[in-house]
Amino acid sequence: MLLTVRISQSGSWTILSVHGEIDMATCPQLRQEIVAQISGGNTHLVIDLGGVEFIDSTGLGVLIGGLKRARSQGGDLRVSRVGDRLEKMFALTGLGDVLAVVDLADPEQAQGAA
Amino acid sequence: MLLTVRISQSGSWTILSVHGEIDMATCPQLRQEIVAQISGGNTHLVIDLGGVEFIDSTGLGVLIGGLKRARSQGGDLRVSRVGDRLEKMFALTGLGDVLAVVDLADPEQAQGAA
Amino acid sequence: MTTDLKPTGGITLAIPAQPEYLSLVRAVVAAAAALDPGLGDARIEDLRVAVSEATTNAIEAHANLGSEERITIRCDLADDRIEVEVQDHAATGFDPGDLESPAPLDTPGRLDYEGGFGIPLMRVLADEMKIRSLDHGTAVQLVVYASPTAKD
Amino acid sequence: MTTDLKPTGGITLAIPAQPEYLSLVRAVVAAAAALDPGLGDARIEDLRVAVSEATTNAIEAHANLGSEERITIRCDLADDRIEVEVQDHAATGFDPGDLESPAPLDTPGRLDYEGGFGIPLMRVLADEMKIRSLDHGTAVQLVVYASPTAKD
Ligand SMILES: Nc1ncnc2c1ncn2[C@@H]1O[C@H](COP(=O)(O)OP(=O)(O)O)[C@@H](O)[C@H]1O
Ligand SMILES: Nc1ncnc2c1ncn2[C@@H]1O[C@H](COP(=O)(O)OP(=O)(O)O)[C@@H](O)[C@H]1O
Repeated sequence: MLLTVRISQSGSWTILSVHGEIDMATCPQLRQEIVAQISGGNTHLVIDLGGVEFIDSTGLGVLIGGLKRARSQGGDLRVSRVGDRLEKMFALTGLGDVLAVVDLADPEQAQGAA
Repeated sequence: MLLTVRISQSGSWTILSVHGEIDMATCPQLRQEIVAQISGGNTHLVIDLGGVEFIDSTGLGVLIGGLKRARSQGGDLRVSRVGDRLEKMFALTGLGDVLAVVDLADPEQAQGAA
Repeated sequence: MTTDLKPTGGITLAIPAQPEYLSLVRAVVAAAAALDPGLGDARIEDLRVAVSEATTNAIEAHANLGSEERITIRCDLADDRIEVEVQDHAATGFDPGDLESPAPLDTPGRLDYEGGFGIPLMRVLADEMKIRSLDHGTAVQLVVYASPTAKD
Repeated sequence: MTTDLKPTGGITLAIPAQPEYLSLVRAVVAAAAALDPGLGDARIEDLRVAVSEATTNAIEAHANLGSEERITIRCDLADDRIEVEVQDHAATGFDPGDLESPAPLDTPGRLDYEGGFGIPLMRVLADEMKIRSLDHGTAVQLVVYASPTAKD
């Protein structure tokens, strides 16, 4: 039940493609990866959620934390390939209002809020 | 968690295509369907197990019962599209020695024991 | 200590208070809910998330107290609903009454704080949600109805 | 009545003695086994079948006696193995000693009888299998080791 996080690059954006369920058991792993990228100077992040069928409030907290950290370094954190369930979670928590959903091929171009 | 059983015909053979898990909860349904077919004169049956990922001893018992009933009426009961797990169960119980595995397109031609 | 399994018609699951078991709890809830043909996939998902939130809070409370006891999750299936109760054994002094009016999730500046989503989410995802203080901890009851209700 | 959940490190599941719950038991075993990274898919399947067999027998025994009590399934995860115990509350007077030498499955004429596969299957699918008579019923213990053993 581990999360896998694959790192790739799209222009100046670093893409973290996540596979698995993001909950209290797995979120430390995602948080560490986000922190490591930002600390390493990759402040423009896209979290690719195409492989994530489950996220709970702990996971949402990691996205919020990453967003704040990225912005504090002059960067941003965006999400991509958000499924119906995750969209519902974003909508219910208001996270969708602050987190831009982008196309993996062009993270610069926000498609609107999640 | 219901079983679905679809009935079709291949020459003189009646094919029962089963979907689901065959255990104590679902096997009465399969047993009834087999009995109904044989009672209705369809004594040559193929149980298509392509949609079955789980069978336990209760399910195996239903196949044995069906086999005996079909043979007692001058017919036969064969199986088709047996996956690895089911093959293991047939092998461990010896059921594979008495139950012929056939191609759905040509149930007459036994491919050898399960 | 009320970890006894009462001989009711329901399912009871007891797990160590560790995050690794959350996925198992969700699997059990999904499997239990699947026994109720009136519950659609979307509602099962709602319940799965709500139970996961309640169990996460219970695990946190156990960790804060260093409690080695287990957390129990009880699922009761009725014709028209599924009821899940998560009971922990962490007497933290948590008073659910203090949470009666949580800040709405869309309050400006709300997202400055990374936590605090759990209980509000349970409230919107479940048709009914009750938190009770027990002598030995907290019980969170979550109910989802099979037929469509006011809560879509 | 020993349906108490002892505060051990394991998972305990209690279910009504009804066939509808078998799929849930299998889901729990699979989810518990998945927590043990050393257990491959094939061994998890072996365990799932073995536990399903033991639970089926327990449900049958309860039905024969009209017992309304629940069946408990305990899963203990250790580094090198997973151990599952199915306990029923049907004191049928069943003596597992009588089964010490079951007819091998390939005995001629064996298939004339549709039943009796459960215990032999548990024996071959699990690495260890023990049946104990309790005051109130029967306990079946099934162990599967994480690393490949003599039993492939
Ligand atoms: N089972 C519990 N036992 C003790 N305290 C709890 C429990 N559930 C919730 N709480 C308290 O309520 C607070 C709010 O919970 P929640 O809305 O889930 O957000 P979060 O867990 O992120 O803080 C928690 O921080 C905790 O102090
Ligand atoms: N938990 C149990 N309680 C009482 N009797 C049992 C139990 N498990 C097995 N038995 C007895 O052992 C017999 C053999 O079991 P098994 O090999 O599983 O085959 P089957 O259940 O098909 O008869 C059963 O018929 C039953 O009489």
